[in-house]
Amino acid sequence: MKRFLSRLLSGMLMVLAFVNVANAQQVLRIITWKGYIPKELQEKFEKETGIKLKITYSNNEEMLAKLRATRGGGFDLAQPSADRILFAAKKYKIYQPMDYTKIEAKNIKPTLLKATKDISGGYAVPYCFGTTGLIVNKKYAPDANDWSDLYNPKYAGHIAYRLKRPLLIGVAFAMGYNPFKLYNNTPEYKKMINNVAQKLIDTKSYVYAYWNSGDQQREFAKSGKVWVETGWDGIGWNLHKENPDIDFIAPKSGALGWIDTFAIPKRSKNVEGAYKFINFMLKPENAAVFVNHERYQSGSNGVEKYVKKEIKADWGRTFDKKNLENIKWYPALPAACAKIEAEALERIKAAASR
Amino acid sequence: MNILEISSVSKHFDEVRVLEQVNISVEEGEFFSILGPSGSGKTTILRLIAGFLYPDEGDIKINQKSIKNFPPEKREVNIVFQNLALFPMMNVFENVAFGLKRKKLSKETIKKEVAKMLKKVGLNGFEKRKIDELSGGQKQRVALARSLIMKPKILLLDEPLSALDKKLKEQMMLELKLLQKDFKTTFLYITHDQSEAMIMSNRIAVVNEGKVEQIASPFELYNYPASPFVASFVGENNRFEVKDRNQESVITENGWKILLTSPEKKEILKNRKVSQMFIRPESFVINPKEKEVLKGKVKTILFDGPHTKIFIETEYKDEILVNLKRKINGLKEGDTVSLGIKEDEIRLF
Amino acid sequence: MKSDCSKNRLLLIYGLIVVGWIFMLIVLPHTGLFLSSFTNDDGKFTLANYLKFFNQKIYYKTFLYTFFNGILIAFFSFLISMPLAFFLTKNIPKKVSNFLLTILLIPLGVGELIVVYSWMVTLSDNGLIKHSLQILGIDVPKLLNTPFSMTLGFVYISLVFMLLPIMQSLENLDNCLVEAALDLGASKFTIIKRIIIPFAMPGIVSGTIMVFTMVIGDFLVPNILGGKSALWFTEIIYNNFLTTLNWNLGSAFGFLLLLGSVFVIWLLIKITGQQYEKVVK
Amino acid sequence: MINGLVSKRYQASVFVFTAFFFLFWLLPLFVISILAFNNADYIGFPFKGFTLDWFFGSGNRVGVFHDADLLQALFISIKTALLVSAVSLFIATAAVLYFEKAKSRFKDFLYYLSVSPLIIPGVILGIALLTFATTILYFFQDHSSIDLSDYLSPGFWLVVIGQISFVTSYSMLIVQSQMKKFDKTLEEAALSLKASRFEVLRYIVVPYLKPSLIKAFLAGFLISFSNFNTTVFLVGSDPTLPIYLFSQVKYNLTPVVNAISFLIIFTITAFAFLNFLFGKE
Repeated sequence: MKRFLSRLLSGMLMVLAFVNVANAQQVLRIITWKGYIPKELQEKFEKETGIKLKITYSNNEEMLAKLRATRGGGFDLAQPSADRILFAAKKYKIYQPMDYTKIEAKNIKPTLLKATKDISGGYAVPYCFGTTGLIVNKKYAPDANDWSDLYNPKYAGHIAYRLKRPLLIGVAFAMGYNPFKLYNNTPEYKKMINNVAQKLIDTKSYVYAYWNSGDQQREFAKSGKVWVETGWDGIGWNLHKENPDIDFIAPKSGALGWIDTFAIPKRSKNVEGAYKFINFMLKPENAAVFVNHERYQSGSNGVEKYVKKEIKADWGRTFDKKNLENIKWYPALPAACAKIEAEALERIKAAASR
Repeated sequence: MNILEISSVSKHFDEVRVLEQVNISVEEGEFFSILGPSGSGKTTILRLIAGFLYPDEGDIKINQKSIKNFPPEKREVNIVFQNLALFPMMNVFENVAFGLKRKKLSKETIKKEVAKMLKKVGLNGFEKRKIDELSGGQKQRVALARSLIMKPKILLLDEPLSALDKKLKEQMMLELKLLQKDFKTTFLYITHDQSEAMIMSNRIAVVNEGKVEQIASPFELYNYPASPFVASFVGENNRFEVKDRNQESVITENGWKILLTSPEKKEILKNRKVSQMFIRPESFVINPKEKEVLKGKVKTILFDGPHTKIFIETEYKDEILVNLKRKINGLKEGDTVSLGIKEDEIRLF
Repeated sequence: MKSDCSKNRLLLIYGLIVVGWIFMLIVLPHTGLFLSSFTNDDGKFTLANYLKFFNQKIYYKTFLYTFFNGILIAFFSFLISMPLAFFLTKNIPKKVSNFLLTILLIPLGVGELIVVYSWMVTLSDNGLIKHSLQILGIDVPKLLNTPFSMTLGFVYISLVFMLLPIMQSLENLDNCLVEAALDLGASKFTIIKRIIIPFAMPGIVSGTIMVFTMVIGDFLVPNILGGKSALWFTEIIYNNFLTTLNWNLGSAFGFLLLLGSVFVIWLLIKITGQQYEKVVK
Repeated sequence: MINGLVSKRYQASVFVFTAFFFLFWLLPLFVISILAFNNADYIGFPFKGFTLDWFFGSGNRVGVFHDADLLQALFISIKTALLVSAVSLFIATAAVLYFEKAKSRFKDFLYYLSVSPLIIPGVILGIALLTFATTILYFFQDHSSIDLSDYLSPGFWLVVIGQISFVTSYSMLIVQSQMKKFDKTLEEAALSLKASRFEVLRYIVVPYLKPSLIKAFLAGFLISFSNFNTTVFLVGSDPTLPIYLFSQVKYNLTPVVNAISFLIIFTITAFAFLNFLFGKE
């Protein structure tokens, strides 16, 4: 028994020792999106600086939730979308203002940097941007070109989307609203969202399935069962390479433009490391690795030099001048709107499909 | 010299009083039994001595020193439990050595002592045996060895023989008595079986409902019980409710009038209230040569080797038990017999 | 009066450990949850969180949907467990039944996530079932993300929690009782209804409680296997905590879920006339 | 066995039912195990040939053994489970001894509380612990210079603390079922042989409980290792394996998930059968 007890005890001590060893090295804990830090860049950064990266994959909502529970602790660097920063920084005080003097501004596209500063209220630096639009299989749905095709009876049973806020915003545009103008008019905004939700509930039976991940987006499109789905440009372009029938389409009423950023949580334990990492990732040659991999647009100035030719072509193919001007960039999202949307999304999810 | 003195001890659990003003003293080297039916409080007395319980009132002394507030490990007593409580995860050696190890004796001493003890109880060579590989009698001896090796001032035995079959029980009674003589240790034996107590003990305390009824030698208990309870609990007895009495006779509730002539009985009838009468089965004489006091009809005869039990329905419709030594003199069920009584063996309360 | 245990200092240590665990890790957190459910964003008292539940159709509808499914799935589990439990305890040798039981327990050890994921793959459009049927030229409707797949997943993960308590009850059933009933001319139906089911009742009730609470508190199955309309109450709680950051509303919903499940358990015990102590064990 | 009194037809039908049942039972695990070796970049069928890439690949296809994130999640899960099951076992043993000995008036009340995590939906336990920990964390941050972020904000330690809260209940029941068979006179015998209370615990009680202690440790390990519903609210930058796999399934599904599933299924199955063959119970 003595042996059993002592073995148990020593086992526990060993575990504790492991925990301590893990803490000893200098670490940078990042919460980000899957794919934003390619393995190649991670290894390069760790070798250059000796700082070990600890990466947690997440999305906008969970990022906020995690940082809220810790009051901006637990992570040293986050990558939220620009429009999700301001109210969280104000209300929950989870981010620290960005010290732009520590950023190598020459490596960032100036207009994008300014836009990000404005939208985030001075809490963030842009990393990449992209659009949400439609991924369409031209073979089956040659005419699909707007958000309204997500409830077009012609494609019933072959429609997929992610039940998240971009869907509501896109459909709102298609229905003739300008949701961003209503951001500060809560009652009107609520009315609009209710109308959008009703539309989606009425047409729920057209939906093949909801997707949750880029993978599902890809799989649905590839299977031939889904003809029209919401999607991210990078994924659409990737699919186009494999199957020319499938492509990303900027909806007639406007693709939704997002900027994903770097923001430093309030209780970051490695602020220095965070700045180092931001500057590292925005170096053109590094940013290009990411672009070549994921096909998103980088915020890095001069990245084009290193980007593969066919990738450069994507953007131009989708966004002619008209489409480009029509991109609806997300302004900072007020908290009240987020709640209204969440309730609407739950309502759509719970509705029986007729 | 008294090795153990229990004075005015009371104990209750919640609202129930299980012991009331108990006084017992045990002499050194004695084989002392506490006898009582289940629920009488005898086990409580044992647990009070062992230190698993503490008295509410009164005092317990060992060698004139109060141990009332000592925890079990500070008391110089050991217990042999009813189910023996041998440690199943240890072998015979480890069981017997357990107490010595707690005393932090050296390994060699322990080994020597245990070997000596096992030899004494006739278990040498059994050291490595597991407990569940032993027979009932062997387990019994391990339990005794395990306690005796501690050289207790008093060895407490909590009905250790109750689980054994009759043959083995009788054999173990003898062994216990011999061991006790051999070790000269004071044994305090708890039992509900009066024959065990009678056979082995020097003295017996009979307890009932938390009170001590009588403390005496087995002979005295049997022949001169101090209370109706002792009279009916120790040995077999015929009991009669007394409805009425006068100077020289008592009348039972069924109307049997029995004449009592000896001066001793007259004395009692004169000075005391009488409500019960006890007559031992062997105090009856069947078809006596002189002085018939009662008539009856034989109902059942139970032959049991050395003894014969005869159930007789008397003329007053009492059912009585009569013991005969072997000879039944041609009695048959249904016979009418006359009965005589040895008057000095009648007990009145 | 001096306690007989007063000298046992170890008992005090045990007591402190137990009370520490129960209060720090069970009682206080739930009290905190309770208080938080009556608080608004600024830390003031409010009933709004609960009112919201009763005012918004979606919330109480989802609540009822979740509870209804919990009971339904407990019932399905019971239907499968009962004959299986009887077979395992009464019809085959102990050794074989232990072997089968080992197989039954494997998914439990593997863990819910992997098990649910495995079903997702098995039922998906290019999973084993649809794929092999397609090779044979049979086209079947979508299996994954339908009420069917969700029910299947739930029954799969909760079955042993119904089976084991029933088996435990049946093990105590003396075969003589069944034989005596047969001897007295009882039909098979009567035996099942009058002897076997009543005997298994404590097991059935505790199994139902386990399955029910597991199902209504689950997140993975409706999320991964559930259909387009399978909004689970836990998902609303999850969303409130991890999406909309409305912790107070989430707390209120969590508390309602707890209250609801306690109520159902209480009702179940009352209806079946079981004793709480027996069932809990 | 009640075989003599049932008809051949009954036996046959029960046998068929059971056979189908076990086929159904193992189907998903079987499917995943096969797909773990599929030489294709997608998750499902068709089967394109055998490969070990999803285990050992390090180039285009990153296999389990080269997937640093996955290995880290696995390592964290093991670390968490070891710590949780050890601490839970310690508390559970103290609890069992306490409930065995104590004469307190609150004993029954405490006992019901201590088994309550078994019927509280895991999600509720998760949010209750999260809310409570956060409250304490904020309190210390606001009123003192003590920062308990490392322990009370979502992360490794909060997961450990949270899992202890309910794993202890399971461990307690396992240890208790053996303690119930404990002969109390063994303890008194040891006391009578001059053992101290602690020596009684060490030489008599703990050796007696050892089989159940080991069982409880293993059960605690598995429960902690596979928990999702509670952990999801408590996890921070170190996801446990189920949490990590869930995010993979949701956002980044590759056949590596099949491979790690296969490894776990294989380990558990092997362990279960070894236990069946060589274990006593």
